[in-house]
Amino acid sequence: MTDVMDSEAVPETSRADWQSDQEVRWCPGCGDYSILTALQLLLPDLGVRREKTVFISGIGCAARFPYYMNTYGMHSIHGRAPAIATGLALARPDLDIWVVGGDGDMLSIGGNHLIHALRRNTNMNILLFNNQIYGLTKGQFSPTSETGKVTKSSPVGLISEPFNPISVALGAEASFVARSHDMDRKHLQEIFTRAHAHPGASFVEVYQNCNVFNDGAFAEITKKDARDDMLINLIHGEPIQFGSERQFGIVQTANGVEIANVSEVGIESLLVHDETRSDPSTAFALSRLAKGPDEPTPVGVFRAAVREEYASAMSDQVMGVTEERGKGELKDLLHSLPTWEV
Amino acid sequence: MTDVMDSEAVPETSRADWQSDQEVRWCPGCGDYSILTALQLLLPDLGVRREKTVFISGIGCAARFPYYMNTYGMHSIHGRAPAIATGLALARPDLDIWVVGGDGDMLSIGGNHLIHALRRNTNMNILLFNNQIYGLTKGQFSPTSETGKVTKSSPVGLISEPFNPISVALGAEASFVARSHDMDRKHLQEIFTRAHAHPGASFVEVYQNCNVFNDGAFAEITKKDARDDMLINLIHGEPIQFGSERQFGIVQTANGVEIANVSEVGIESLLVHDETRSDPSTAFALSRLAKGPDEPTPVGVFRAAVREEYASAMSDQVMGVTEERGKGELKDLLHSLPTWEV
Amino acid sequence: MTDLEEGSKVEAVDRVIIRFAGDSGDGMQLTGDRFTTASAVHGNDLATFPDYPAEIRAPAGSLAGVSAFQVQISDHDIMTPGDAPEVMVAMNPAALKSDLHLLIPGGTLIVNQDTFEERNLTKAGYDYNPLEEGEDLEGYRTISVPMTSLTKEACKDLGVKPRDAERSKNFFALGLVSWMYSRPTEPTFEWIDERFAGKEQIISANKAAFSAGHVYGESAELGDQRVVVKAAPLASGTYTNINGNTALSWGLIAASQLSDLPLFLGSYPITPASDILHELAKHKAFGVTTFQAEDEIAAVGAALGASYGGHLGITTTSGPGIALKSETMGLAISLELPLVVINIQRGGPSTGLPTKTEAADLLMAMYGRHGESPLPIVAAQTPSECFFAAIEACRIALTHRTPVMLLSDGYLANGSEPWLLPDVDGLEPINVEYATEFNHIREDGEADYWPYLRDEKLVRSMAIPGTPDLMHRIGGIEKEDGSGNISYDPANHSRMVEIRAERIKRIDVPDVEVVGDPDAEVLIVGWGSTWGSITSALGRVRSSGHKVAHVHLTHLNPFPKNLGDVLKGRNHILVPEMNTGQLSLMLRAEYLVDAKPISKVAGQPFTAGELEQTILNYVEEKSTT
Amino acid sequence: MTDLEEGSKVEAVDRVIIRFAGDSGDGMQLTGDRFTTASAVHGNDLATFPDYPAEIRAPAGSLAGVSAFQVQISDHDIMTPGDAPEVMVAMNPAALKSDLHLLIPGGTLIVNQDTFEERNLTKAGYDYNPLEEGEDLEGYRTISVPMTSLTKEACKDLGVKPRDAERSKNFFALGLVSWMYSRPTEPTFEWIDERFAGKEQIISANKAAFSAGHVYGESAELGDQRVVVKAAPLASGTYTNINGNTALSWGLIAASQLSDLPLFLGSYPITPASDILHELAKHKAFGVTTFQAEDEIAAVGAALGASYGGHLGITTTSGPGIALKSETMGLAISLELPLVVINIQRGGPSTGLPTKTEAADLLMAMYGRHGESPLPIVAAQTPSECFFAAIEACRIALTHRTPVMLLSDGYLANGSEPWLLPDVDGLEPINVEYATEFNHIREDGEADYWPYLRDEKLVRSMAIPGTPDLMHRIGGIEKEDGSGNISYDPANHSRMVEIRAERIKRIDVPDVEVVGDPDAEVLIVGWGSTWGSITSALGRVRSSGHKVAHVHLTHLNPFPKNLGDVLKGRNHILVPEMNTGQLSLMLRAEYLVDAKPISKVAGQPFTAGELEQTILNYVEEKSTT
Ligand SMILES: Cc1ncc(C[n+]2csc(CCOP(=O)(O)OP(=O)(O)O)c2C)c(N)n1
Ligand SMILES: Cc1ncc(C[n+]2csc(CCOP(=O)(O)OP(=O)(O)O)c2C)c(N)n1
Ligand code: SF4
Ligand code: SF4
Ligand SMILES: [Mg+2]
Ligand SMILES: [Mg+2]
Repeated sequence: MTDVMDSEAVPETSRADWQSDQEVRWCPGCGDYSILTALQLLLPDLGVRREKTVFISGIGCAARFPYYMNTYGMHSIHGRAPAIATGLALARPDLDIWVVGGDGDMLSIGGNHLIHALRRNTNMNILLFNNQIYGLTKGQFSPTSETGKVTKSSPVGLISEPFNPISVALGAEASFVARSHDMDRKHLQEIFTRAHAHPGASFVEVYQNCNVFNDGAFAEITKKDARDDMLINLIHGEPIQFGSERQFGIVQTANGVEIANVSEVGIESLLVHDETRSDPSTAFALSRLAKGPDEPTPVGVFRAAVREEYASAMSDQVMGVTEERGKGELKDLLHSLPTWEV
Repeated sequence: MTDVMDSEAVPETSRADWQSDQEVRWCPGCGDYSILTALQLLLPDLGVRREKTVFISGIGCAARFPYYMNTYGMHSIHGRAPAIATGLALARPDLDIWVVGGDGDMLSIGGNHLIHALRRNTNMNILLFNNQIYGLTKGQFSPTSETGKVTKSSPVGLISEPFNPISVALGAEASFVARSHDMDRKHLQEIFTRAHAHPGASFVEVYQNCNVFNDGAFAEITKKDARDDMLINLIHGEPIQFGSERQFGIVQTANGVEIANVSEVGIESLLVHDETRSDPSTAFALSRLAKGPDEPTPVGVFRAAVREEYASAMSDQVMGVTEERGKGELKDLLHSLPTWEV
Repeated sequence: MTDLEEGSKVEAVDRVIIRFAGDSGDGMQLTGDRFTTASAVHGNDLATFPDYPAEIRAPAGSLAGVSAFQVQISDHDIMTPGDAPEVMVAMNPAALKSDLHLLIPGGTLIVNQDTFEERNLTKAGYDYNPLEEGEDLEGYRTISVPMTSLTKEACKDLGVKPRDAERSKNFFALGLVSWMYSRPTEPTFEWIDERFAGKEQIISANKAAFSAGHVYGESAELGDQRVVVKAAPLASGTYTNINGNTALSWGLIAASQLSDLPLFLGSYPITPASDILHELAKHKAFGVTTFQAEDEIAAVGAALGASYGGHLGITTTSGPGIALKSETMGLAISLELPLVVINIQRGGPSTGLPTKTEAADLLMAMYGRHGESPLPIVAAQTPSECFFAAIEACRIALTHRTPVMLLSDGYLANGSEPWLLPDVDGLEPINVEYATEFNHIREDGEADYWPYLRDEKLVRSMAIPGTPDLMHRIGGIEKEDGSGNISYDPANHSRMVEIRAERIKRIDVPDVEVVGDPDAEVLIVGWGSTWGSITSALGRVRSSGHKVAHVHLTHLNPFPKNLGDVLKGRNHILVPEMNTGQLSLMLRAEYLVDAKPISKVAGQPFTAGELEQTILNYVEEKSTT
Repeated sequence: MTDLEEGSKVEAVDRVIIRFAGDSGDGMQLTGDRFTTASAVHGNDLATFPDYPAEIRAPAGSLAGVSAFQVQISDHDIMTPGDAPEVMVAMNPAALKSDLHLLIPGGTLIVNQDTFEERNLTKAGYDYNPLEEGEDLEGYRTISVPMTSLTKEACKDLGVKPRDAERSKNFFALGLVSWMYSRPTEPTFEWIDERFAGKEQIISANKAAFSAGHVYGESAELGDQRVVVKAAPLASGTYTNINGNTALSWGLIAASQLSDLPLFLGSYPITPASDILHELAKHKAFGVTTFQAEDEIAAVGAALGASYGGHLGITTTSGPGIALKSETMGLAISLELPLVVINIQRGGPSTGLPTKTEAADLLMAMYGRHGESPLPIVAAQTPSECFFAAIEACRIALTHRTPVMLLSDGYLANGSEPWLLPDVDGLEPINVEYATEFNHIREDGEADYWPYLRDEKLVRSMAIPGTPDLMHRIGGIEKEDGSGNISYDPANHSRMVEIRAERIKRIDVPDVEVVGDPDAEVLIVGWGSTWGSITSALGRVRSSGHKVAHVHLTHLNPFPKNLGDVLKGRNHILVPEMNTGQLSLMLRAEYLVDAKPISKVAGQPFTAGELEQTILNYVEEKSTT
């Protein structure tokens, strides 16, 4: 797909250029709005073309996202967005593909496509809006809902333990794994920028408030005055520290990683964050720090490691064979088995 | 399901009692035979009843397993065994349920059911026979096939990186995770015994040779004279050491874990294996030691942590509500909304 | 009933259709529901039709956000929520814009006048105020009421914040309509107390708003609007007002009790089926296990696993979920295990119209699996009949060891009607027998268990795990009849295909009954939720002097044995369906009769009126040509 | 051709059916294949039928492990691999036991006598040696040859280990049969050189074994067995011997070239479809991308994603995979995107008979999705015609922007026949046009792009991602015709349902041709792979003096326009199908004709003989009653 326009400068755009003419239909106060705004405000700065940008989603409140973007978009079926995006990415390595879905869409029905997309490392930015509930179907528990939760489908309290989406992604070989939340536009934009820049599959978990069916699920860690103490900002190359006085830090133990008082352990014994480690073990350990969004929780980029991107490797193979053998000729193909004349 | 027989002593059985009358139809030399034998020889010692034992499988060579066991069994459809087993386990907590399948069955088409079964921690023993290939469909790559592999469906070499089944399981919150291989009956039996004893979902990866389509995939680590140097036996409570002279050991680093010379680092700095850690991070780090079965590879129990078992928690809930409210009466139910008389 | 007597100018009507329309946030479903219950308790026959959007809460005031609830109440037996409303409550401009066209000419329109200000008008796409300009309201009796301000006013001394008070405006509307139809006040007050228990402010605000509405009716000289719909002469007994999904859930619990098997539901949420999951999850005291699976495939898989273990395995979903379950249904057919698959149909294809009704999954139910894989199909016909349809589906599944498809739809699921509660002791038990003994002698003389030995109905023997000695293996590969061992033998496969077809044919299904004018030239054949509309329509067609016969199918596979005879030789068979002709196709193929579909695929049920018209047109055209 | 002349006692026959049967490890498929190619190159017409078990390699010597290959070669045009073999090679007792009943009375049986020792006999279930005792072989001409020892003997000076030498015994059999049928030696030697390149020992062993078999024929005075089947008077041109899956794969590549769109295959392995994935994976030089997905849902999803991006998106599978893909097919129908879904049918239901043939997925193709979701169906009729069927399916998908179902089956997939290679320059291009410009003017006068504006065939406009300015969103919720925006409007939904039906009806499909005796009372209607057997059978029925007409359907939806006329008024319509009557059902429903199925659901194709008999019986009964 060569495109004359590719050589031309990317036209300047504003937020409005990225807004479609469709009325946004989320509940007033839904966290989805802030994520949409963050992205629409960011895209003009990413140096990308609207016509080269595609949003693919499954079904759910979050999955309505593509309708609101003035780009190409497909609102597909529940759970299948990563699979459809994979085909598109393989066919069209020239496109910028974003996959958006909820915790039910991506981790319940779509869990398998998600982990395989991450394993293959096909170029796409996967945004999982985690509100720990099924929004669109009006309030059943999801695979990220906390144990004990009372919902329409768990009236006596949920029994099972939730997935930790970051752990799932890392267990599935994801090369880029990050977390942000809907209350901090700047942080969202930083993470989206990084996800977009990463070659391969980028996975971003966004804590998103569903004010109708699960209001305040993340308030303890995302409300302004709690953030210093409850959000652990992962910064590449720096010792991992948090707290209003940066009084807490992360140290490694035989069990994984743990919170310590900096004054007790000394800053030099803190774990220095390195996103690029080829071994995902430490990133995984960091993902286990918080059992849920009521404990100090790491946000930022857990992992950004270099792995071969699948779509380009695939097209390299196609081109490699073509170069080696020459462009296929249908006539030769038909004569490639033993033939005889009559 | 109360059963008079439960109170009676479990009758003594021999291997033959566990063998069905069906002819075993694997290729001569297939690793599946040794796993079958190991289990049939072991079961008489587990103190279980044949009629309380159920094998559920999907489709694939491995999935033929149930036919050969003189127990209850279902050979279901591709990828779905963990889902079917979950329903059976919830309905019948009195049964001993084993799920058997191949790497394609459980990690490709069935990946989602597997990770959710592990997350929920429903009581069943999941045996994944990993031969890194699709056997029954005659030799396509699987999600555990190594990068570069030439197969019928990757004639120019496989592009993607494989899953590490142990990492996937740990990322999915599995409470019991272990690995063994088809060349060591005793080890297999130890691991099966442990998996069986574990309350909750036990996940066992068994390296299994497919001598027709992927012969020798594990030979470098499983052949008798290589084992000392290539298999790292995880033993609870002991420093992790291997090598014919036990000259190598595992140490923790900021990246995860690493192999070191015991003489260089000293035995006291070796990581002491603890299966029971509630944090799966160190088990995960151990799963990353070997990129594939051509490097020193840990075998044994990576993790055996206590988590609530799903089926019993579910039936507790049912019984709890019943106790609280009294056994439901249909008539009362029909009168539970506002009624009026005519 | 005291309210009733005091009024003097009260006119009695035989029925009325009322539609409450407002923003998703306005609580119209609650209002409608409450009015329905009050009418039910009053003794009316009634039928309801909630009509709401796919969004949880689209932007306030937008057309997409309009949520409506229609109810017909009557003093006689009725089958539908009525065609066009005679009274409509429009809580905002969007509701007026989207639903006004439904109101009959001359109908009464009650609007919340406070909401007709610029922002809301614009959102609804008006560039003028229809209450003041334009011709929109011509021909209707419009009652403009400042509901918001009157509600605030009523609440002002209660210490409720004005924004919260505003939320009670639907109770104002309810109060007003309740006054108009002489509904008693107390039941609603009691209900408010119960529903909002612990939230004193809300209780008092809602009551104040309700009373204000009631008073408004009295004082605003709306006396000429006041009518009464007398109680319907229904059979005597205890009634409850029930919707289809609740009735269906209760039917499943009843089947579990009747068969003495624990109920296991494997499900994955989907509109409009989710409420069955919610309802069953509440009833653990009946030994019910509800399992919300990771997806539909796991849901049906788990239900099948539970069935295999001797439970009553059920799975509930809607169209997209059926697609995903079809491979496992095929397995259940091959295994010959009981399983009830419930499809609450909605508008398709694909995601389609998730909150709207349709009945276009019949052919998928019949043919939507690979290979020759027949299964029985049962369809519910009214909200309350969902109870019996559920029992019937479970009965067939359990006694014939087969997956059964039970079809309902969005209209039945959410629509409600008064239900004369059945005597539970009169329900027929479901006898399920599992094998406990050897049933076969091997060549070597040893006793043995064969899972595919059959009875005269071709139902196979079934031993559940845990049964001593009867260990055996089953699977989805073709198996030898009798032993159940894997078999690639051509003749065996051929026989098994025949057996699987024949064993479904041998299921006993009640004969159809021809109602109306049995010998009429024109026969209407219906199935599913169209029963109500068809019955109403035919009543009118017949009272206008035409003869028509009517049969309704509750069993779509196998067909009732007498159906062929009923159809034979009829030249005029019409089949109203909420699809493009699926039952017609089945009838044509099976009986070679020229069954003609009357199709409606608009996300809405048939109205009796449109059916009446179509049938009348047909009857008249037929007689002129 | 030199071999031919030297022989003198060579008798000429017009055709012969040979069956090679042995253990899965014996290489029977290879042997059969090789013999086929030699015959093809010799100029015979032919047809093959590989018949192998579901296990990779069941226990050596067991009945379950028998693998067979049947081929008919002839000096005239034939359509099937023949009914009953006249010559059978049985490499071990199990092969004899399982396949002997197929051999015609008086047929020639060639057995590898070395394998008839106790262990193998027991495994095959013999408690005696049929070569020496019993009556099993009565009525056949049995040639017992110690193939294993003769092969070892022939290899003994080659330095090959005896166990390895033994593996060449199939080449001994091939050599013997090649001698019997006067097949040239050189092509086989060349092929051995190529196939086993680099493995010198194997090459020399195989050649030695082949020669030993050849020589055995000469020296063992089997002269009277030697026959020749002359070249068939086929149309002149270049031929290749091809099976259905290969032809289908090549057809897909051709469609990609003809449409100038890159081919994208999303697939998940499954018997008997996997070989298409394997074949296409080899042809990257044609710009082909093959993606083995994690499951069938992802496979079809990826193909749809690629289609959306402007590629030719294809997905291949068999029955169980179709079940899983049906939700995504529904999405493709709603999105109106091109997609080719290929179903290589096998025995069902459920896992069924994975390596056996059946054609019981037609109704699933028609109706196996929720909601009203029609799609076109194309069916292949012979192995080589799979090439054209693939092009046709792609043409419809691309030019009508719709998912298309292409039906083949296990019999076509693995069976082969000589194929007169078409002139590739004569293939018609497939014109696909994507939108590049605005196509609509908004109310405010601005130009705009509407993805659901349609042409006269109701095909919608399609702009692919990357096209400047035409950004738009599509989805599976019901959409407004024209703009494509989400719409819950009842009238719009109704219209969209109609459009989706009508746009499939408007697809141009070639008229059916009535062959045989067009005016005959009895009409045979066929579809799919039954074409060969039907044609052969009808040839015989007609030559026995009866009149029959025949039409064959390659398009099952929409039906050819003239089909109704062809069927009208016929009282005797018979439909041979490898199912219980699926096309019959469609014809009955559509045309109200009394089409009667002739069913075979045994995992095996119809033989011409059984069809001939059934039709003769019918014809004769009809005339007597
Ligand atoms: C195959 C299928 N199953 C179920 C549904 C119903 N459904 C729609 S969205 C949804 C889950 C919504 O939860 P989530 O993905 O977390 O998104 P949210 O609404 O919370 O943003 C479900 C179960 C469907 N549309 N399709
Ligand atoms: C739905 C479905 N898709 C595909 C198949 C075909 N199939 C059967 S087994 C198998 C994979 C076998 O590989 P694995 O699970 O690794 O088992 P193995 O044979 O190697 O033991 C596949 C793709 C099927 N039977 N059903
Ligand atoms: S239901 Fe929750 S997630 Fe969905 S739009 Fe409303 S607030 Fe947002
Ligand atoms: S194909 Fe491989 S895995 Fe399957 S039975 Fe043969 S050796 Fe075993
Ligand atoms: Mg959610
Ligand atoms: Mg495998």
